[in-house]
This record gives sequence, C-alpha cells and structure tokens, in this order.
Amino acid sequence: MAIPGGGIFKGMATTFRNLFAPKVTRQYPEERPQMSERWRGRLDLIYDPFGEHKCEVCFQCAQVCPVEAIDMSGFDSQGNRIRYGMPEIYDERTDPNAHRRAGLPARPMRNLARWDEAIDEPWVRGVVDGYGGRPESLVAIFTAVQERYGYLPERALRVVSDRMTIHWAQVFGAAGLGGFRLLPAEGHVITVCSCAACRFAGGDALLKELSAELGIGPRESTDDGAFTLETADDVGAGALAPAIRLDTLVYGPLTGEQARHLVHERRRADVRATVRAGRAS
Amino acid sequence: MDDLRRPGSPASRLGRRRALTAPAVAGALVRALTDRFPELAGTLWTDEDTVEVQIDGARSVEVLSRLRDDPELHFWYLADAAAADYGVGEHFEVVYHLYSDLHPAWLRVRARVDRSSPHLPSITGLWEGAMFHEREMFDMMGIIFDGNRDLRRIYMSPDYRSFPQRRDFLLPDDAADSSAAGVNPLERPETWDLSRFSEEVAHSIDPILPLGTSAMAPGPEAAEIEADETDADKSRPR
Amino acid sequence: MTAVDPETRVPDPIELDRAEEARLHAALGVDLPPRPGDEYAGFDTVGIPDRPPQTEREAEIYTLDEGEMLVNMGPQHPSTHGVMRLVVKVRGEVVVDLDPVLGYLHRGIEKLCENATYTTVLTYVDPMDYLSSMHNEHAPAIAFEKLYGIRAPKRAEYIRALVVELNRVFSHGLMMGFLALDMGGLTPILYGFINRDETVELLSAISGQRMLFNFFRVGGVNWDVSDEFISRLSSWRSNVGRSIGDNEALITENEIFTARTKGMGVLSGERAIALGVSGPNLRASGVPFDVRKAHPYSIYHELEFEVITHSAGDVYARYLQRIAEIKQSLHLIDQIVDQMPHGPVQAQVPGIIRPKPGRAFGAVESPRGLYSVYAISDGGPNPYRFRMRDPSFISLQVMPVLMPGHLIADTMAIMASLDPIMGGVDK
Amino acid sequence: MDWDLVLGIARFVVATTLLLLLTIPTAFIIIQMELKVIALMQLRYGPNRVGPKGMFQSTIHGFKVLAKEDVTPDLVDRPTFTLAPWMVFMAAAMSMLVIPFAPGLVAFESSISVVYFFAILGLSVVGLLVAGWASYNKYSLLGGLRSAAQMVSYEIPLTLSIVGVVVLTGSLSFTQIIEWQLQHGWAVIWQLVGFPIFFIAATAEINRTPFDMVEADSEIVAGFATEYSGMRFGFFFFAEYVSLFIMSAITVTLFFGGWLAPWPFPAQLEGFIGTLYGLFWFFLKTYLFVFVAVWMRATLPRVRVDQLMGLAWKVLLPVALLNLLVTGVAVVVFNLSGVQ
Repeated sequence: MAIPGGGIFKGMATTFRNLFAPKVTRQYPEERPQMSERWRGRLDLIYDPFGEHKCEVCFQCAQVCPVEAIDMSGFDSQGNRIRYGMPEIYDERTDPNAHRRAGLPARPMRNLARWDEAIDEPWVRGVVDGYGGRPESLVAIFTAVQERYGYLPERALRVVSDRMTIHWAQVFGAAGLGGFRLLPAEGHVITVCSCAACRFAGGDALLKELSAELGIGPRESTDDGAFTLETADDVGAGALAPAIRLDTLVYGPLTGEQARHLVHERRRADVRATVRAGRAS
Repeated sequence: MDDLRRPGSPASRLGRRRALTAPAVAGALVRALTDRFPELAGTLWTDEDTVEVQIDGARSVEVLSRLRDDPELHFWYLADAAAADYGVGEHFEVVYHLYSDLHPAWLRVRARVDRSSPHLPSITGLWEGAMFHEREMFDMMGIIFDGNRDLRRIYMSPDYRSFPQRRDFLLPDDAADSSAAGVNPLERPETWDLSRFSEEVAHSIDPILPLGTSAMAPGPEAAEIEADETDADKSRPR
Repeated sequence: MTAVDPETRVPDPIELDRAEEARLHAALGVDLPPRPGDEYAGFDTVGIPDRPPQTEREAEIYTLDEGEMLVNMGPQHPSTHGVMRLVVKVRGEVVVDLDPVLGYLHRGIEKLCENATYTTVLTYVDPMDYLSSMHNEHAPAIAFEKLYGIRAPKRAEYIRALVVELNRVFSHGLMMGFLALDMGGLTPILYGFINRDETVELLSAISGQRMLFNFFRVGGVNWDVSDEFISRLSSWRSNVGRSIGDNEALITENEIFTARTKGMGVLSGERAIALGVSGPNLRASGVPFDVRKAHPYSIYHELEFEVITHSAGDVYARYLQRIAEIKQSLHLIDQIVDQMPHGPVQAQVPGIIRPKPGRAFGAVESPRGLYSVYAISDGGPNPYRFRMRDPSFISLQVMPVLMPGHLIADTMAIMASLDPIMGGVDK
Repeated sequence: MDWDLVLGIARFVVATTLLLLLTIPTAFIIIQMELKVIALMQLRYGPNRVGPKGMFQSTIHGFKVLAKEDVTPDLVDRPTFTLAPWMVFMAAAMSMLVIPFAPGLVAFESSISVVYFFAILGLSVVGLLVAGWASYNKYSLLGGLRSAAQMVSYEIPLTLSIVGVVVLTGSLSFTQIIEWQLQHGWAVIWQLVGFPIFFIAATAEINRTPFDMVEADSEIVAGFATEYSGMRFGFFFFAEYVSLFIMSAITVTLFFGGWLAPWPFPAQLEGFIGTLYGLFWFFLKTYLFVFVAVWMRATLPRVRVDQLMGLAWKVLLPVALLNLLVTGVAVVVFNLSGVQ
C-alpha cells in the first residue's frame, strides 16, 4: 500500500463521484418498466371489441399447465357452470391442519371414507366398459356410481380416470359439475327445491325454516351427523311447489310447520331405531 | 438405454452424445478397479461419464478408504453422498460419488443397506464433510451411521420422529384429511407398484459400452423384465 | 360441538403420527423416549435445549463453562443470509464454538420433484438456490438427458453456457456486496444490485422471467437468443465493468476492509477438501477443482480458460477469487458469443418423458460450487429418486471449524465470504 | 429583588428552551440529509415523495415514531429501561448549552466551557450502558458493553487532542478559543496532527461509521437499542443525530474558527448583521462536517471491535501525547500562547 489511508480515500472519491452520477432507480408509477416480450409473469384474459371475454373456458391452458396451477370455472354456451381443477381446493379453510397451523383447536376428521373407502373396482371398471369407455358417457357412469355408493368415492373416480385414460383432473372437474356428491352425505339428506316454481311458492322461506330448525346452512351437516341440508333445482315442480326431498321421498307442497314436523319425525324414528338396536344386542 | 439403438428414436435422429470421452479413458479406471476389487467386478457398470460399483454397506469404509488412498485410484473428493429407498421389503442404498483427477469419470459407489436394520459405518473419518450428508440421510431416510458423532436431525425439528423421504412414509396428519388428498399420489403407498423395483430390474440394466464380459452380461430374465416393465407402465396413473 | 364418543371417535392425526413414529423407532432401535409436551421442545431464553443432548457433539456445544454464554444468531438476525440460526458459544466477544441450525426454509423440494414429471422438475428446482437459478436447472437437465439418452443441440448448449455465465456474474457481484454489507458497508450491495438488475434484464429478455427463469428444458432450452440480444451484451459489459469497478474501488483496497479480511478465517486446502467445500471457496484455498474443467459438461471443453486459484484461503482470498471469476466469466461469455453456431435449440422430446430405468449423475459448477443431481428412473414419468447436492449446504460445515477464536463480528464476515444461500441450504 | 439574578434565570430558561427546540429541526435535517445523500451516493433518488423534493420524509418518520406502540418487554428492568433514552438524549441536549453559535449567541457563557462540554458528553455512555443492561437481551448487553469500552477509550485521545488547542489558545472557553483564532488563524493550521486525532476520536465517540460498533446491525442486531421501540427508540435516534451535530459544531469551534468566515472575507461583522453573518458561517461549516460524516457512512465498512480499541490505545493515544508535547514546547519556545 503506497499511502496509508489511500484505499479509504479511493472509496470516498468513488462515492463522491456517484453523488452526481445519473441515478438508476425507476420512478415506478410514472416510469413503467419495459417488460421482455417473453415475459410470462401474468395471466390476463383478453376482451374482444364488444367487451366480452375472449376466453371460451376450454380449459386448454389448465390442461397444459406444467405444474397444474390453474383452477378455473366459467359458463358454457348453455349457461351451465363448468369447472376444472381440484374439487376440494377451497376446503383448506375447514381443514383440521389449517386450524392446527393457525393455533386453533382442530376438529377431528369427519369423513374417513374419503381416502380409504374400499370400493368394488372390478364393478366400476365393468360400468366403464359397459359404456364403451366413451368420454361423453362420463355423466352416466357417475350416476351409476353414485347410485351404488351414495356419492362419488375418490378412488372410484381414479379407477374411472385410469380406465378411460382421461386425466384425473378432468374427471374430478366433471364430477364437480353438479348433481354429484363428492363426499358421503351424513344422515338424512334434506334437499330443498330451488327451481323457479318452488321458489315462487315460498321455497326460500322453507329453506330458512329448515336452516333455523337444524342450525345449519345449505350444503352443511349437523354436528351430530344426523341431517344434511342441500338445495337442488330438480326436486319438484308445479303442483308440488314448494317441495323438499328427504332422502328418497319427495314431499310437497309444504309449509314451514310441516317441514319441521318431518324433521322431528325422522329424529324420533332414529331414536327408536337406536333403542331397538340396543335391546337387540 | 435400449432405445438408443432402436432406429427412429429421438436419440438416433440427433446422434449420440458427444464422443463419449470419459469411458474411453475410464477403461484404465475399470481395469484398476477390477485388479483391486475382483469381487466387485460383477457389479461394474458404466455410463458415459460414470463408473459404478456396488458394495455391501458394511464394507463402505474399507472400500472408500482404499479408493481414496490408493495412488492409482486416488479418489480424493467426495462429490456427493445420498440415500435411496427402494421400498418396503427391499433395501436402502447409500450412493457415494467420488472424483479423482487421475480419472475423468465420476465413480459411483452404491452401498446396499438392509432396510430392517439400516446401519452403516460412518465415513466422517475419511471425509469430515460427509457429516452433513450423513445427517441429512439420517433425517430423511433414517439410516444410522455408526461412528458419526453428531447424528442429529438437520432439517426437521429435533423432536420429529419420522423419516420423510422413506417410501412408506405416511402423513396421516396431512394426507388423509387435507384438501390435497386424492390430488397427488404423494403419500399413497397403495398406488405404488413396488414390483418394479425388484432386485433384477435395478441391477440388470445392460451397459452401453463393451467393458468386459462380466460388466455387460445381460440378465437371463430379460424377457421377464420387459414384461414387468410394460405392466408397470400400464398400472401407473396417467 | 357435541361430546365425542371415545369408541367411535376418529383418532387425531397427530396421534396416528405418534403411533407410527413410535413403531418406527422401536423397529430401528433409536432411543428417543417421547416426553409429554416435547413437540414444543425448543430453545428457552438461555439457549440450551430443554431435552437431553442427542449426540456427543450436541452435548459439547450446549455445555457451558464458566464465563461462556450462548447467543442465538438468527433465525431473525439481520445478516444470516436467510432464515438460519447460528448457535454461537461466546466468551465475551470471542467465539468458542458454533452450531448451525438449519431447516427453517426446508420445503422438501426433492420429494416434490419425485412427484413431478421430468419436465416439471425443472420448475421446482428454480427457487432452490435463488441466486443461481440457471445453474439449478442445468444440472437436472444434464442428468435427465443422460437418463433419456439424448443430447441438446449445439446451439442450445452454447445458450446454456451463456446464461449460466451471466448468472455467475451477478451472483458473484452480489457476494461482494453482501460481504461488505455484513461488515457495515452500505453501498457495495446497492452497486451489486445494479449489476444484478442489468443482468436479470438481459436474462429476462431471453427467458421471460427475472428471478426464477425456468429456461432449461430436457433436451435444450426454451427459446433461442436473437442477434439483437447479442448486441445488447456489449453495452451490458461496460455497465457491469462500471459497477464491479465501483465496488472494487470501494472495498478492495480499503484499509478497514483488508484489516478485517486478511488472515481471517483461513481454510487450508486439505481441510477444505476434507470438508467437502467446493467452488470459489475451495479454489481460494489453492485447490484447482472446477467442474467445468474436471468434468467438462455442456461446451466447456471447447472454451479456453484456466482454473483460477488463490492460495491464502482467507476471507480476502475468497473475495478476490470472486472478482477474478467475474472477469473469467466475462471472458467466457465473449468466447461463447464468438463461437455460437446456428441451429435448433431444442431436441425432439415427447411431452411426457419416460426414460428407461437407470441412474444418472449430472454435476455443474454453480457460483457456490459443485452442484449435482442424482436421478433414478423407474421407467415412469417422474423420477423415482431425485437428489440434489447443494454446495452452500456442504460449505456451511466450515463454520464450526473456522470460527473458534474469532470475534462475533467475524462470524458474519466469514459466513458472507462462504456465500451460502439458504434457499439452497434448506432445499 | 435581585433583578440581575431574575434576568439571568429568565435568560437561561429561554436559552435552554430554545436549544431543546433546536434539537428537533436539527435532527430532522440531519436525518433527511443522511437519507438523501446516502441514496444519491448509492445511485438512488432517495426520498422524493413526501413534501417538495421529499423534504419532509424525516419529519414524517418522526411522527411515525411518535405514533408507534411503545413496547416494554416483560423481563426488562423497568425504571432504568425507561430512564436510559432520556439520559442519552439529555446528555446530548445539555452539551449544546455551551456551543457558541455566533458572537454573543451562547446559552451559557462560562470560562471552563470546554471542561463542562466533555464532562457532560461523557454522560451519554452511562445511558447506553444502562440501556444495554436493562434490556435483558444478549445483543443489548454486548452493545452496551461495547459502548462503554469504546467511549471510555476514545475520550482519552479526544480530550488529549483538545488539550493541544487549549494550550495553544490558553483558554478553556469556547468563545475565547474562537477569538484567539480570529487573530492567529484557524487552529487546524496549528494543529495538523491534533485535528485528525480529534476527528477520528469524535467519530468514535458519537458511534458513527466506521466506528458504529455499538449498534452494528449486522453483528449484534441493533446493540443497546434492540429492545426499544416507539418514542424511546426515537430518543436514541434523535440523540445520535444531535450529537453528530454537536460534534461537528465543536470541531468547527475548536479547529475551524467557529463563526468566523474564512479569509479573505471579513471574518466577523458587528451588530445584528454580525450575528446573522456568524450564524451563517457556523452552520455552513457545521453541516459540512455533518456531510462528511454521512459521506463516510455511505462509503466505509465497519471496524472490528478489537481493531477499534487497538487504534485508540496503540495509535491515537501515543500520537496525541506526542502532539501535546510538541505543542507545549512550541508554545513555550515561540511564545505563541494567548496567555497574557
């Protein structure tokens, strides 16, 4: 080192020179960055000149996404809601692990069946083969499976996916379309009709009455697992309105009082059955 | 590597990899290895820039120290040490990759470890730097290195008691009831086809280069393996 | 909620987990008796774990003599280069012993990759060592190409070499800044980031992203580079020269800096080899080990360069090593641009790659050293086992060896000179 | 009634209040300067959004600190923990009392103001030590101990380098030192060795880069201030910048002629204009030194703690003693002293 302190002064000179040098900061809102043409940073849906989305909800993007990150829903040309992606992705909020991570008491799992229910795989394969393995028969296959199990077990869907060589995400997406149950229902299923006629005849009030009676909202189950409340638009129509379906039987037209009575009756029947079973054993 | 020779495969369209410099010189290495370890000659296998031997886990320190100290081999640098789990009923494998400036090929030493009592002598006496490798293997696979004086968890917390990278690792906490259940065959052992990892399949991949009869002899069960593989392919979820 | 009947109650997942672990440990003969509440076993305010030591070494660290105390540096310390914890045993300000505690950033990338197809693995390895994403993709690409038995076209290999050298330049430039920052110099890191920003602008012009490039593909690269890009390189070179030059003027000869780095944290060559140190840290100790020369991958066998070494092995030598390697990388970039052939940049590979069962090892020289990937294929669409050896993970073992006898202030200087990136350390 | 006493007390109260009020804009200005100058040196723009040209950034920071929650950790020693910021800040503010800003503009005229100044300045170390001890944090403790070691060590060369000036001017009063410089030229010309020692020691004394060991953020997080938050931290922060101002002012007073204009301008004017003229030069020179401190912060890395102590005891102290000897001999031989 020639002069002691020379390095320090060299550094001081550098900073002093840079005091007057042009600055490199981009003043963001005024000065927008020039993004590379190859930039893949943001997915954006483009609009046509009439202000409509150009996206046709064809799910091609979701299918080619290498990390399966795209989960999308929309309406097809008939106005049906269609969806692609993992079915229970938004369940995370009620997931016990999410509770545990948040430091809240975690509820025990309700539906063990979801992951290890034994299913009759040859039978499912037989159903698939019976329809010739055609993709358009997926709904019919689902209907058959749901008739047998009361819902669409995940493993059955996997068998369907394997047998039909359809990507599982598509199978799940189709299963989530509506009308199919992805979890086993608990207890008695009360389905309140939500078709136009029933709602006109007071279906909404009926739903409110039942919600108040059971203490749950639509698409929920009571804590003791005795009842599940649902809505669907195919229960009754016209003369029956407003109608509900209790398990397999359709009742209507109903008042709130009558609906409550039905619920009470089922409860009593359950209690009787339990007592009888206890005596028998 | 069969399809290398099959006409019309992508590889043949593009030509083979560059002039395979390494094994040409690796011949010396293979000779040196067969001279010193005649009992391992049957397990020799070469890749374009890798020479591989298989040993029993109990011998790892002995073999590795001879590989390091022999002046003609002189594998002075431990490039990697990793473990692989071949599934329930199979075995663990601890894989050491070594480098020597005398031989332009990586030397891969595959040490076989029994799955029911996964004990292996520690090589921290040879290379201090194997410490973190061994701690990671212990943490992730539960392989116990005798003689390692700091065999602790390294990634997971000290009170954790499972071995996450084992093939039979179940995560009831997460898999069974999480939203991801059914999304990925991540922790679902019943979806794994373990038959593919049988001893024969893992060991009978025939070599690219003619190194010696012992090294390139194709397994007698080749036909079975072929059948096995296609089955396995079919049974994989698509 | 109603009371749960103990008969029909579904067991809590944690209980299942416990039972499974207990079974495993009984089978393994690991002696870890569970204690009530020890899932929360951590470190109390004094720093000593409230459980018996598990190993000899742990007992050694956490046993305090008269006048010693434990200082936890991290995981929320300002200069631990990410979330890591250094348990430092000090006597006054002199470090007696040190224990790096890792895992705060552990994401299980290896396991993730084992569930991804060969193509998508290359997206998962990006955020590992986030200052050298290109290198992170290079090693798996090499390994998978070996597994699948194809090779990338020549031009793709040149583009790969170009982008990894660009990546090396900004990574080393940032190391200069981090080293100064950990010694209290505020400005060099900003100049380092100016350099980085210019470089990632270039890389984003090639790959479309600024940080996690996702540019490599099995059998090639995603996009070709244009001639316009090549012409941008020259102006980039002058800018890089300026910011690196500014940094050098600021710190290389600075007396305070040299007094703090020369003779500090000396690592001998033999010890470095034994500890598995690689890359610039190893070469700064005088060992000429560079994967680009030792096992030429990509097109490095066609380029002219020498392995740079420094003999001192101290913090200052490691710093000079980085500067020399930046210059070497610029030199390599010149050669690559000059020799770059024309042609395709992507070999023909199917959408889902199913290599034959086999094993492959791919190693590259990342800015932090030997970064390697060991992949086992079972014939399926995703790797059966995917192992990554991260150089900064291994280099961290040096800390307990180097630190005793130094001051607390040197902890950060020595650690910064090793240049670990926690994203890579914790995988 | 003794009107002189009442007037004296009134003048003192007014002067003290004004000085305490002066600390606030001073700190804001210096913080703003630090934000902006360092940013410019790092090729950034720095604050440029709050107020015209971002001028109110530091003021807004000040209000933010006021509005923040003031956390007292559980295990701290509450009385001392609360007292420490106040002690540090008061030590800084009290030492402002004797600084002569302009002819006749000094809060407390004393014939031993130099002694008073360094005595009060030494008090701040007590505050830092107390803060480090009371915080119940290892980093704080290390910071407190470092501050004690550093400031006590550096007070010795600091004071010794001033003794040179004192011997030269024959006075312990800042005002008289300035008046001596009016006749003999700036003391820095006479104290070419003393000034660098004073400058280095003063930088260390106020914990500025490269001697900011006390709160070395990359080593011991924030040193003594680790556990402080809200306005208590604000006090430390203020005190740091006020003492930077004070040290620059004292450097100017002792070595650069205080309020005197540099030659060949008229060094000093009379009357009210003269006061303004003196204030102008005083603040100009003071802020020049503040700028140098900021500049050093932008450039230099931090010295290690043992090197820091080595510098004080092995280099600065012997050189300061030598400087004192040479000055004394020269004063006697050439009869330079201002002593009548």
